[in-house]
Formats: sequence, structure tokens, C-alpha cells
Amino acid sequence: MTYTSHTDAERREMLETIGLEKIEDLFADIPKKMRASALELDGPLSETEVRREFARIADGNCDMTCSLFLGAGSYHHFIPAALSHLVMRSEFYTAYTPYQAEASQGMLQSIYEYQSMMCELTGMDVSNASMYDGATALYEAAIMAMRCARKRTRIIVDECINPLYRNVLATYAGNLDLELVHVPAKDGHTDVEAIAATLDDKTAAVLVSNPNFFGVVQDFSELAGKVHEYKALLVMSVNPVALGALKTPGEMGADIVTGEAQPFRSPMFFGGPYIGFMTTREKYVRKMPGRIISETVDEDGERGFVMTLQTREQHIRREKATSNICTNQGLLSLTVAVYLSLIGRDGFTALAEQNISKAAYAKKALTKVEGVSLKWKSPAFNEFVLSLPQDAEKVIENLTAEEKIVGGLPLKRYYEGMDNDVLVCVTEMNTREQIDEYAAALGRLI
Amino acid sequence: MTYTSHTDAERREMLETIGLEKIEDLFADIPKKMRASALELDGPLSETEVRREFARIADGNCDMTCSLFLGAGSYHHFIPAALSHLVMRSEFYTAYTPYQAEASQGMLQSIYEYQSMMCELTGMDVSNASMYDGATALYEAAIMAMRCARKRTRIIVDECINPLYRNVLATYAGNLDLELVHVPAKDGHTDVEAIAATLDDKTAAVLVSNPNFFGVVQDFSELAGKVHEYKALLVMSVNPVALGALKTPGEMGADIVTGEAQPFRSPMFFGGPYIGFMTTREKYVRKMPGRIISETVDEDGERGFVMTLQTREQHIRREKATSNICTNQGLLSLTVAVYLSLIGRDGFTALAEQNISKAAYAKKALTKVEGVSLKWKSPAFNEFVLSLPQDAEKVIENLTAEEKIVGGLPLKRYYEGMDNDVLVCVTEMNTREQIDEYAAALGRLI
Amino acid sequence: MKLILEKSKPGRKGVGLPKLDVPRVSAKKAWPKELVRSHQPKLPQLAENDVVRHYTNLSRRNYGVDQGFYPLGSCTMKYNPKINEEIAANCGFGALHPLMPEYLAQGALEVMFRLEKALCEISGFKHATLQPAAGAHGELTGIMLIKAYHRYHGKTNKNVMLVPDSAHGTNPASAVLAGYKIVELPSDDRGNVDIQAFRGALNDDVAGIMLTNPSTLGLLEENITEIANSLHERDALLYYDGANLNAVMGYARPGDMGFDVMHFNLHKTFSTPHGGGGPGSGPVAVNEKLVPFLPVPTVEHRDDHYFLNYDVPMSIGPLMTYYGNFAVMLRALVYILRNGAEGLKRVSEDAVLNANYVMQRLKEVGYTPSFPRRCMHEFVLNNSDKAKKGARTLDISKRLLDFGIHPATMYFPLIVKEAMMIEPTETESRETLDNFIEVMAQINREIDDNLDLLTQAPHNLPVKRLDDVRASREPVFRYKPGQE
Amino acid sequence: MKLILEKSKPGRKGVGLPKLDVPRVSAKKAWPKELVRSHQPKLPQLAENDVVRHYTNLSRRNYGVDQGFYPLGSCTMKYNPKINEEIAANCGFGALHPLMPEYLAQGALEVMFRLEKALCEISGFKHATLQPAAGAHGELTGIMLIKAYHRYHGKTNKNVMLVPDSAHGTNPASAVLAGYKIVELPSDDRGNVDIQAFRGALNDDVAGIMLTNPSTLGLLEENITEIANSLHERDALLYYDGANLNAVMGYARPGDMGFDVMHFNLHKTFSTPHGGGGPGSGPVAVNEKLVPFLPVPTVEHRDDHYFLNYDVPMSIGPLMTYYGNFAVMLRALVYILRNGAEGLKRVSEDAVLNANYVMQRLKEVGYTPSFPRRCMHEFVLNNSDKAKKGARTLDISKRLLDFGIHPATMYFPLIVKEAMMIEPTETESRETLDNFIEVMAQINREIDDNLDLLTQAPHNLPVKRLDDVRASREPVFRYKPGQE
Ligand SMILES: Cc1ncc(COP(=O)(O)O)c(C=O)c1O
Ligand SMILES: Cc1ncc(COP(=O)(O)O)c(C=O)c1O
Repeated sequence: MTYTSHTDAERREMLETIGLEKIEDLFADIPKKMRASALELDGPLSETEVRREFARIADGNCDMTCSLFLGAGSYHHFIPAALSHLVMRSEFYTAYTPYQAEASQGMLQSIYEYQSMMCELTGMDVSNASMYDGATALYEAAIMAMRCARKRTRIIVDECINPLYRNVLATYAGNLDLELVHVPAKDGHTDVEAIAATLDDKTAAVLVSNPNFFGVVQDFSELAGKVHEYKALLVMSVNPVALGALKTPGEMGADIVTGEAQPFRSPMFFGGPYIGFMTTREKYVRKMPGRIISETVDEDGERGFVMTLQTREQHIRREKATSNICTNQGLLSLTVAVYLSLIGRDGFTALAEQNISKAAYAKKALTKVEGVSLKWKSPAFNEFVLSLPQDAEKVIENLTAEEKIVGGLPLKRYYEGMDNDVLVCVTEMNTREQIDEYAAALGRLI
Repeated sequence: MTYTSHTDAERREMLETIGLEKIEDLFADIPKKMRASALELDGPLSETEVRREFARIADGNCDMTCSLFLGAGSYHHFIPAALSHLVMRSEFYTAYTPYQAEASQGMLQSIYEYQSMMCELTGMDVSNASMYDGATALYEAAIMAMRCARKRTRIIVDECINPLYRNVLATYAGNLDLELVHVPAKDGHTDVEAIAATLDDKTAAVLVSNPNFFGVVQDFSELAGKVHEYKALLVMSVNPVALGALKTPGEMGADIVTGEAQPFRSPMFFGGPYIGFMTTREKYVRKMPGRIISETVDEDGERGFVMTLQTREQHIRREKATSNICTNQGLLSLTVAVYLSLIGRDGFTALAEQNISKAAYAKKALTKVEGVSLKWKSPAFNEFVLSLPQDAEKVIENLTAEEKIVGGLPLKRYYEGMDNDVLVCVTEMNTREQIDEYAAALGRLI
Repeated sequence: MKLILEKSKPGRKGVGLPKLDVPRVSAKKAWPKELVRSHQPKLPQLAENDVVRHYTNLSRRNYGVDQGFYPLGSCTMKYNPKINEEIAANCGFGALHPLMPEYLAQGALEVMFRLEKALCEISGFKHATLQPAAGAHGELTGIMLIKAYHRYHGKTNKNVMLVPDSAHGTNPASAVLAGYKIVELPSDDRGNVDIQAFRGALNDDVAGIMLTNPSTLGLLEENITEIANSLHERDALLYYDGANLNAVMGYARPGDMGFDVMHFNLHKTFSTPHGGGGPGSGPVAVNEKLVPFLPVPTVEHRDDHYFLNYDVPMSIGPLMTYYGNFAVMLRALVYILRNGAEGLKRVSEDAVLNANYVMQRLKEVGYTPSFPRRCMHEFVLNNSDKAKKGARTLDISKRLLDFGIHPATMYFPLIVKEAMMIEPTETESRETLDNFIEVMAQINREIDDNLDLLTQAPHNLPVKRLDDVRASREPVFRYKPGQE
Repeated sequence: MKLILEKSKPGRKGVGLPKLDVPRVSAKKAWPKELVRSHQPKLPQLAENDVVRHYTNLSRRNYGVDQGFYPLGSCTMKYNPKINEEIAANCGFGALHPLMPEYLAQGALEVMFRLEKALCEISGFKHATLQPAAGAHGELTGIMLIKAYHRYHGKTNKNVMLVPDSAHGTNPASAVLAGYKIVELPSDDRGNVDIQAFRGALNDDVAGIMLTNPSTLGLLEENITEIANSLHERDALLYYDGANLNAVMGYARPGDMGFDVMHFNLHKTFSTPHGGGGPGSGPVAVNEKLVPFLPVPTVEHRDDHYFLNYDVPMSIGPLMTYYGNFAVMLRALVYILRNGAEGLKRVSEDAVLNANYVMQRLKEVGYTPSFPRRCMHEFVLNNSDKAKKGARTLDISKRLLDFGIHPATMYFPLIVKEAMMIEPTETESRETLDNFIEVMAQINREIDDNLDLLTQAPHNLPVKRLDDVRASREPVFRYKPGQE
């Protein structure tokens, strides 16, 4: 059989050892009437047939020569060649969660390095080992904030946050004693005053994003002050690539920082696996969900790494745990550490700068097209909203079909009154040529 | 810079240690008039630009949906998915020749396993670690035979041997006191009687192939007897895939067996790297070229592996060495061992059978086409010669251009009087559907 | 080994970015001053070679399935086929943006559609969502579906979830996140849910039960029919924790056993790698009753076209930003196609065979299974007799490391003292099992002959036994550059 | 570790072949009885998992550049960039049959064409062949070209090849294979060819000289101009062994130094991996004089079309079945493009800088360079003072293994006693070099303090020191199934 080893003779011998006659006897505890009849499944296929089948299936996808200006939470970035070589070392990827620390120093040290780098980027003291993705990390941050700010049940949600994230918040929030209060955006940025006016004694946290869904970056220092006056927490969801240029959430006064670190490894993989991250201030660490790695020593006093503060976690604390998370996105923490090490400090800074530069160039090129304008002029990172003179969905559709340009995300589906608007993303992977072609094509289509 | 590490400050410090002022001083020994001016080269390119450039270059190649009936020394076979994963373990592929045995047990044991398997397949006692490719291995075998049968300088070459191999023999042979005597094929197989009649006291070796260039398999037991009567050596170049079905060269009485083990790993890679192999009888081992691994023990008596009989080799023996070979195709020996282990004993037998079966089916299907016939009916492996009713080059060209079928190798360029003949190869990778389409397309084109 | 951050040296350059082909615009120029980062983050500065060596050498300080036996109970550490990785890496799915127009993502949608179908066939359910990122996420999803069902039917009183004391910690934790109170049910002396306790706990507030079957003890629940019937009488639902599905494929389907909803762990049963702690994937399958509440988007197929359907009025909503861990699903589908129905049945057969074989032989060499029954794909030893002699399960486990064997799951389930939960999986050869048994026998002898060998183990790993207590008393969460 | 063949068990199945979709025809049925193999070959029989583990664990008993410092002199063990491997693996070149019609192989031909051009520019030559599979093969090719040249010009008397005593063993071995007699030239006390001896050896029978420059001592030949001129006066040619090209890129070109022909080692200078002993690639570049004799096919470009040219009337003929180790060429071209002219110059600068730095520091800690000159990219220690104390170069080398450092080349070149030939390469960081120096200093101290540490080294590798003598006295070349 495909991946099993025993020959018929071996199976017989082993059954004999157990004292059984036939394989079916192993399943005697299953009541007769519950026995399954033969499953109807495709296969078995040989490796060759599988390859052919998936080549056929993959033909149904975009052929990758499309030029891509789509972001909205998933980003096309450069992946160094050494990355997958290292991550695919089988000692890493075929291991389980590092329960046996002595046999898992590779993974544990890598995650410790990941934690250190994420703290450094966000300006915080502690990072956990990972969350499922950006949206679930934000939700976990919200309920963590409720544990930090005890007995409070109100969460203020800035509507500049990615609507896909907000939809996810809504899914989970309905199950708990928790009220989500949405505050509308104002000209593409967070309405700090409106949020301030919404704060009260029941408020556990204010959730904002930076850059926000429209690509806009904002200084939340003032907001942080107000939030802290109410003894609530400021939770900031960030695109970590922007942190190569942006003042750290820590400096702005955030208490919990979350986000999606997919841009640090990049295969977009139709939406996953990605990696949610979470960092916070040391005083909140015992309220934090997920695994945390700590330095320690072995019996000889040599440095080593272990999982720590496990009394927060489900396998010890069960229903009193800070989260139900168990398997997280471990391999992607390693990936982030490797990625950041490979591009290095200066590469990281240059990366943010390249994204800003490309977006700046694209803004100029695209708004030269008659009738096309920037929706807002606010400082932005690698995304911006473009207003077209007509229904954006139609234009973007034609652009893809006729020019093989995926021009961005039409916003009609996500915000009212934005029928002509499209969210455009430009990264270091978009060449000047692609941008110029985009502008030219837009000119032809409008 | 791309792969160097030092910062400018470090370079300065290091120069200071050496007692120099500037980098150029390191090159002071180069006479001024020999100094190079700046090189004119493309680049430097970033990884992203390199990827784009090679994607463009690769566009100039066949798009891989072609169906391929081309063999003639390079074969399209199944490659198990686990293979490249294992071979690309960097401990293997970034190592040098295992000069330091204690730090190279992985490679040494793998090659020892390779040697063991190649001996088993060919029915011989000793295998070396690898030669450059099938053609050079055959030449090395010829001159090895001259060392074994001292003072003899005649090598009889069967014209059923791949003409590409024979061209290579000719290149090298001209440099030594060595006469190549060619014996023409007879109806697509080796003319044993003609060879027997050519044997004399000057003959060092007779070179035959099995299956031969036309795909024909032959029992050389009788020839071996005759060759040995003249105290010459029988050298047999084999396609090792056929050894899943074919009587071993050892049983047939061959003294040296060589061949191309590319079919055991398969990327055709436009002709290389491939791997020549060579096995022989123990009595000839000291005449053998190339590296040989032996079992031994360490100081605690534990088994280990080392390179042995190095006194045959150039780094010890210099101009008296059995060959000039140094770097060989080491990683591919490992690859062969992994490949044979993955498909296993029964898989190997089934592989040969599948090739025979597919070729049988293809012969039937293709000769149903009006005017198309088998050139010879001799027992064959996975290749056969098809006679078309018109110039084969033209037909094959049209087949490729119009139907995306690479139908085989027209033989006009290689043998006189075979203008209408084409060498067709069918392996386990050709589906029945492909074969049927080939027949149908041939029908349309003729 | 030093941290990568400790190896860093100012000014060294790593892998270069694509060439900037537009005018450079710095953040300083583009943004107001107060938005701009004041200091470069202290990330590593190293040449590519040094980064490659660092992580290559770190990998050599880690242990994965590719190195040897990994009988970590409840985790199904089977061989991870390389063809899974090849298909995931090479077929171009990596370049597919999740918000791509559907007609350019037909391949990805086909993968999801077919995987859903296959999982439903294997489990006997009607529909499934592939969104959950792991088992625990699947549990939360399933429990939210139960909640949505009861809400829809006006049964808002149902606020209790029954959870056996043998359950995995994620079960109660997930139910709490879905807003339930937990009532824990004890186990009886055959490892079943104590049926008296169950009957006693049953009332109209009970929304459902979360069962693992076979349980975390590796035993099939013998009273499943009564449990299912009496819950269903009260319109309470049964949740199946599919962590142990590897035991019964082709032999029994949770949907046929009376369960209403379950999660799969693709990273266990379906051979996708655990990645040193994820990513996994925890699809949730449901019967008719729960279909209307499934998360959006669902994946549908109509007129030769696959599409994402957001128009599910009673849906609980989306669970993740996009559609879940797609690349993990891809691997699982490859695995299912490689095996087919016959292959999956054989998987469960050999998984159960191996567990029983090892259990029997370990009994012979002096170990004590916690329950006197034939097991399914795993079993739990009770090492309290050894602990009395000074060799705790922890010590035996650390000693196993010296023999190149990954220890079993320790101290779980909680109801077995000095528990050691052994799941060999079906991909292990007879020699591997026999070697494990021999090593265990030797360790048992060492308890009497040389206890120190155990209590001071491991002896030949990159580090000696690590100090967990210190790590929780004085935790160090991050390296601070400049601290050295 | 057991051999894979020892782990085999009858009846186990490995990875399956494609499904047979045509009628099965056995060899027995298709062929006469006497052609059919009588017994199945005793190949391993194992499940995929066990094969993967075997070779994964074997790899862990091997040491490569990705693990650490590998200053193996003459071998240029630089970092092998992963982008090289990625391009080789992913761009579809693997599926390209060598006899494909040219118009379907334009990409591959472009790679070859451009690589040839780049190598010519780097070396100062006119044309090159990429066919040779390794350095030694390149030497043989180059010498055959010289022979063809002299034959063409009727100088059939020229049957002597001059080879310095410091030359690599492949040099004389290759010349012999091309039918030459070898006259070995001694070296002088600065590491140059002894110019008196050279002058003495010079006569009309001399076909040429094979020089390595910088030589295997890491030293530039100071009399190159005289050597070149006096040979050329007699129409004898100069062969350049390019193994040490890493020392001079962008600073000097062999073609400008007076050489007529050279080989490159793509697997040294151009970063392609050594693969534990190959495959390499040894292109040969020539000046005008030798162009007419280049092997067929040559790669040409005309009218926007690349093609293989077999129409080279004076060609020595083909060297390999096809066109050489194409996938190695591919990697080398990637490397050259990644670096550009500036990058390659920097490569040589840092290679030479590192060697001189290490040489200087080793001198300071008690080691003796064999020649009192500044070195190029490598240098040779003379450890005879250590050997007198009982620590041979072999012992020092084995001791290095204990520190996770791959030893340098031992006992080569033959003219230096207890030679240890150290080539750090340019991809090593300052820390790596400093660590090596410290370890060497420590080992030097150990010679006095605890000699056994050296003579019994290595201590912590998978095996202790291996018995070479036994292996050559009682060699065992293969495992015989059933022998256990
Ligand atoms: C029985 C059981 N349930 C649930 C889980 C949780 O699964 P995951 O780790 O994928 O979240 C596990 C995994 O350890 C388990 O063993
Ligand atoms: C100086 C010198 N010449 C020639 C060679 C032979 O090269 P190859 O091993 O590629 O055949 C080597 C390689 O070891 C060498 O160092």
C-alpha cells in the first residue's frame, strides 16, 4: 500500500502476537450496525498520476503572468531563494510542537529569535509564537484586552480596519458577552475624535489598524493617551512591512500589537497558511494567548530554550485557559525569522522605502489618466484608493480579462458609496513597466 | 556585495593586520601590463531580476506539454518525489569529495550502497564511484581493457553502439597508440560472427552494447567465449533499466560493464549532468579508473567507509594513474542509490516490464498506420526502429510542429541508407493515450 | 548556539531586493515627521552564507519524523509524503492571491471542493467547511455551529457543554470561547464516559457533548448509542473530536455513529506536516441539521464553474481572513488521492495493528497499560509503578531521547497517573516498533540497575535537561540587542 | 548505521510506478528464454518512510559548506547560492531532452552561448567549449587541442609536456592520456618554476607547459613572461589550470598573461556545488590559434537563432555523449549574473584578503607558511615542526573536525612537507576566520599539552579515526545480500 510498510506475513505474525486471527478483529469494538461500507473515493493514484492531475487542476488558475495590484491583506513580496531551502529542512517541518525541548532546540531557538525580532519591530516586550492569521489575532487581542481590563465588555472597532477582519470579529464576538462598537472612517482615516467620544468605563479596548485598509498611515499617540485615560487598551493591527518606515506601535502607545506576517514570507497561496502575530507589554504577558518561548539553562548551565508560562494554555488550564489555541503556525514563525535575517536590517528599511516609492510612482502614473484621481491625499504606505469616473468593478474586470492586469480591489462590496473606488496595491514586485502598462491600459478602458 | 561578508571597516582592519594599505596591494605581484581592465559583463542582477531573466530564457524551450518519444541515450523516466528532497540535503550536495572520511560517512556509505547495487544489477564484483557519462565510461573501459590485456592495442567496436558514443571514442582514441576497428551491424543487431572473425592477438577488447542503439537486446554469452579464447576482454555498455529484465552482463561473460545511469534519476537537463557507471570483476580492480569506496573499521572496531586503492589515482600516482578523473559525478551516485531504494526490488522489475509493455503496445499501434513498419523484429527493450514510407526527418519535423509530438530520432544523420527510419523510444512515462495520438497523427501526416 | 541576532555585525548586507526602478521616495519625504520610525529596527546583519549556516545548524538541533520514530500520542506523527510538498511547491498555487477573480482561481476552488467531498465521504457527513486553521479552531467552529442551531430553534437556554475528563484541553477551552459552561464527565474503569454520571448530568440546558472516539485513551466509547440517543432526544448535539480519526477510516464513520459535527486534523490523519507546531488545518463537517449555519464562504460548483458563495443567510460568518490554510488542504487532497479508499482503510488497519502489537509487547516487558482492553490506534501506559521507584514518565521520556526515539505524549490524558500515551502510526516498520520495544525494555531494566541514567537523561543531545521552572519564574521573552 | 540493503525485508513495496495502461508484456513473453534475467536483483525492499529516514540520517553524518568553514585548499569551497539551485530546479530545463529540435531548445542554447561569452570575457580568450565534465576533463581537452594544433602544423615531434612538481596530479595524468611524455619541473625557493630547470628542459619536442597561476602554493608565477615568450618562440603552447581563477578575477586574465588555453572549474570559482564529488563542469577557453580545433558541437547564434554547429572540419570531435553538464552551466551563469563584473572582482579581492589575513594570523600563533611571500587566495603551511613533536598534518586535521571545522587539504602540493593547504574563500565572515585561527592556536597548544587529543582525534564524530590501511589491504567493495 501507499505508505505502510508491513507485508502480509508481517501482519499475520503481529496479529498472532496480539492473539487475533484477522485484521477485522481489531475493529470488533465497533458495533456492526455502525460499520462503514466501502468508501467511494478517487484513487489510489500513483505519484505520476497525481502530478498529471494537479497539473491539470492548476491549469484552472491564473497563469502567473498576470500583473498584480491586489493587496487588501495578502501581499506579493520578494521571497529570497534561501528561504524555502532552510524552512524545508525536514528536521523543522516534520517536527511536532516542541514539547520535548531537548530535542527541539532548533525550533525553539528559531521561535525565540522570531519573538525577539517581532518585539523589536513593534516596539514591545513580549511576542507569542504565532496566531492563526491577522484576523484571528485581532480577535484574540480583543478578548485578551477584556481579560486585562477586567469586567469590561465593550470593544471599539475602527471601520478603517480591513472589513474582512471585522467580519471575522463579528463571527466570534456573538458568542461572548462582548459588544462591538463600530466607529466610521473619516476621509479614509481613523476618526480619532469620534473614537474618543465613544470611550467609556465599559470599554476594554480600541481596535485600530496601521496602515489601515485604505493604505493610510496614522500616528495614534494622541488616541493612545485618551484610551489610557479610560484605562482601556489600544490594540493596533499593523502590516509589519510598513514598520520599516513607520513609528513603532510601542512608541505610539499601543498595548497589544497584532497583524498578519504573511508579507514576510509571501506565497499568497490562495489565502493561507499565513501567520498572525501578537506582541504586548510585559505586564500583560500572563493574559496573552498562545505559546511563548523563554530562554533558560540546562543542567550544565548552558543556554537553552523552552516553552513557558504554559499555565495560561489549554492543555494545563483547560476551560480557564487564555485561549483554545494549540497547533499554531509554527513553521511560519521560523520562516519570518529566516526571512528577516536574510534581508537584514538595511534590506528591511529599503523594503519599506521601495514600497513607498513604488506606490508614489503609481499614484502619479495612474492619476495622469483622464478622470482618474486619488480618493484621499493622506500619507499612505503601499496601498491607496483610486476613484474612477465609472463603476470600478466593471473597469477592473475588463482590465483583467483584456489586459491581464489585476488592477486592485473594487470597494463597492465593502463600503457604501464607494462604487467607483478601487484599492490599489503596489509593492517592490511591481515593475515600473507594469505600472506604466497599467496606466496605459486604464487610459484605453475608461 | 552579493555573497561576501566584509564591511569596508572590516576590510580596512584586515589589511592593517596584513600590513597593507589598500586592496589593490594584494595584487601587487601581477605585472602592470597584465592587469585587466574592467570586465564587461551583464549584472549584477538581484534574485528577482535573475528569476525574471531565466523565466524569459526558459520560454525559449519546449513547453513540456510535448509528448516525447525520443531516447537514444537520454531517457524520460519517473522520478519519485522523495528523491530530490533527499539529494538536496545540503550536507550532501555542498560537500566536496569525501577526503575526510570521518566527516563524510553519509556520502561514503551512500556510494558504497550505490556500488553494491550496481554490482548486483550487472552481476559483477566491483563498481567504481562514477564516471562522467556513458560515452566516457565506455572509453575508460576500453583503455582499462588495454591495461588488463597488456601490450594489446586493438579495440573492436560494434557499430550497434550508440553513434554518439562511438564519436566520443574516436575523439580520445586518436591520442593514444590504439586502433579502433569497427564491425558493422547486421539487421539491427551485433554481428557476432563478424566480430569473432576480427579477433586476433592484438585485440584488447570487444565493445558491445545491450540493448543496443536500435533497442535490440542480445545474448552475448557465445561472443564472450570467443573473446576470452583470445584473452581479450568483453566490454558491455548497458542501459541499466533493461537489467530489470535482461540476463546480467556478468552471466553473459562480460569483463567490464559500463553505461549511462541517467535513466535512474531522469532529469534530461539538455544532456547533463548524467552519470557513467563501471563495474568489473575483482581481478581487474587495480586497473580500474576512478574512485572506489571500501568498508573498513574505525579505532573502536565500528564499521565505516573510506576511499580505497587510491594508488591507482592521479593525486597519488600522477602520470602513472589509471585515469585522470578526479571530480566525478558523486551526487548522482547518491541519487542512483536513493532512486533504486525508493522504487525497490519489485518496482525495478516492474519498471523494465512496463517499458517492454509500452514499447510492445506502441509497435502495434504505430505499425497499424498504412506504410509504417518495424525495421527489424528482433527482441527489443524500450526502443525500436520504425520504417516510414518517406523521408523520416520531414515527417518527424511536421509531427513536432503540428502535433506537439516529438516522435523519435530520424536515423539518416547516423547511418547510411536509413533515410526513412526513425528510432522511437517508449517508456513508462508515455501514456497509452499519447501512443494512440502518435499513431493517429502519423496516419494524418503520411 | 549563538542567536542570529548575536551574530549580527553592523553594515553587513543580506540578500538584495529587486532593483528600484522608480524614483526613490523616503518615508521622511512622503510622510509627516511624527509618522516616521526614529531608529532602524535592530534586525540581524549578516551575509547569506551565515544565515544559511545558522538555520541549517539549528535544524540539526531539532528532531522530526524524517529522522525516526515519533510515537507522540494523539498527534498521529505519521510519515509526511514528499509528493505532498512537491505539489504544494511546484504547481503555482503559491502565486495565487485569495481575492483573485474566481475564474482565475478555478484550480484552487476545485481542490477545496474535492477535498470537502472526500472528507464528507470519509466521515459520513453532508457538508464541510475547510476554514479552521487547526483542530482547536475546528472545535470552536463546531461548537459555534451548535450554538447557532439552538439559537435558530429558540433554545437559548442550552448553555452547558458536556466534556469527558479524558478530553483534550482544547475541548473545554473551545466550548468556553463559544460561551458555554462546562460540565466535566468522569470516565469509568473501562475508559468509557461514566454512564451514570452522564445520565445525571443530562438536562435541558445541555447543548451537547464533545467526544473523542476512540477517546484519548485509544478506546472506543462503548455506550455511544445510548449517549447519542439520549442527547438527541433532548435536541442536544454530539461533537466529534476527529484527532483520532486515523483509527477508524473505512471501518466507521462519525456521521453514522450518531455525531452531528466533527473536526478533522489534516495535519494528523491526512499526513500534512506539523511544521514544528503548525500550520495545520481543522475542517469541520456537519450533518443536515447544521448545514445552514456553515461559515461563509462555502465552495460550490455549478455549470462547470466553481465559486465562493457568501449568500448563506444563517451562516455564523467567516472564521479567518480568507478561506483557511489552503496549502495544507492541497497536501491533504494529494494524500487522499494517493491512497484512495482502499489505502485509507489500510492506514487505519495498520495504525491499530501497530498500537496493539506495541501494547502487547510492552506489557510483556514490564509496562502497564492503563486499561485492560484492546486498544485502537494508540494506548496509554500508567507508569506509576515506575515512578514509585523514582523513574517518572518524564525520566523515561528523556531517556528515550538518548536512543534517537522521540518520546510519547506525557501526562495526558490527565486521568491516568504518570501517563505515557503511545501512538505508533501505520507508517512504522516492524523493525522500528521492535527497536522501540527493546529500548523500552532496556530502560525498564535501567530503572533497577542504574536509575541515574534516567533521571539525568538526556545525555547525548545538544543540551542537557532544561530548566522549565526557571523559565517560568524568570522568563526571558526576547533578546535585547546590546544586552551583551 | 546499517546499510539500506541490510534494512531490506522481502515483500515490502516502495514508491509505485505510473499505472500500466497497456497490456502487460513480460520479458519472458517478449524475449527468448536465454535473454531473460534469472533472478530479481537484490535491491532494497522498504517503504518510502524508511528510505527517507535512512538517507536523511546519512546526510546528518556528512559535512558540507552549509554547516561551516571548509578551507579545503585548491577546491574553492565557497558558499553555493540557493538561487542557483532554484533556477536549476524550477525553470523546466530538467525536462529538456538533449536531442530536442533546436527551435525548441533556444533557452538552453542561450544559456550556453551567454556562459561561453562571459567566461571568455573573464579569462581574456576568444572562444570556449563547455563540454568537459570537470577540471581534469578540461585539462585533457585542452591538451588534445594543443596536440591537434601541432599536428595540423606538422609538428608531430612535439611529444613532451612540461609540468611543474607543484602541479595537481590531474595535470600529468591528463597529458599522458593525450599521449604526451611528462617532464617534471622543480620549483624554486620562492615557489616559482625553477627557471634554470625550465630553460634546460626546453627543446623542440616540447609541446607546451601546464601551469597553475597562482600555483597550488597560492603564489603567482614570477617568471611568467619569460616562460611564455620562450615557449611561444618554439611554437609550444601554455596551458592554464584554472582551478585557482578565484584569485584573480577582474585583476588579471590568463589570456592576457600569455596562456593559449585554460580550463575553468565552474564547481570552484563559479559557486556550483561540489555534490560530494561532482558533478562539476570544466569549460575550456582558447585563443585564436586553437579555435579551429574546438570540440563539436559549438554553440552559435545567427539571425536571432541559437544552434549547435557540427560543421567544424578540424574539430577534435565531441567529448561527451551530449554537451556537457548543462545544469551546472546553468548555475554558473546565474552566479555570474548575480555578481556582475564588480561582484566578481570583489570575490577575488576578498578571497585574497581572507587568505592573507589567515596566513598572517596563523604565523602569529605558531604556524609556518611554506614560502615567505604574500599569498594569493590560498597558502600552504609546512607543519614539519609539528610533525617532529608527533603531530602530523593528519592529526591536526582530524582534530579540527572536533571543532566543527572541515580540515584543509593535506599533503598537497607534494613538494611541501607535511603540507596543509588553506583556502578560506571570500564568502567567509571575519568571525569564521577568527574562530578558525583560535582553534588552530588551541590545537598548537594541545600539541605540547595533550598530544593524544590530536593523535586520537576525531573524538565526537559519528565514527572514530578510520583504518585506511585495512581498507586497501582487505578491501570490501560491495555488500553481498545474504552475507549477514
Ligand atoms: C484529542 C485532540 N483534540 C484536539 C486537539 C487540538 O488540535 P490542534 O492542535 O490542531 O488545534 C488535539 C491536538 O493536539 C488532540 O490531540
Ligand atoms: C589545481 C587543480 N587542478 C585540477 C583539478 C581537477 O579538477 P576536477 O576535480 O574538477 O577534475 C583540481 C581539483 O581538485 C585542482 O585543485
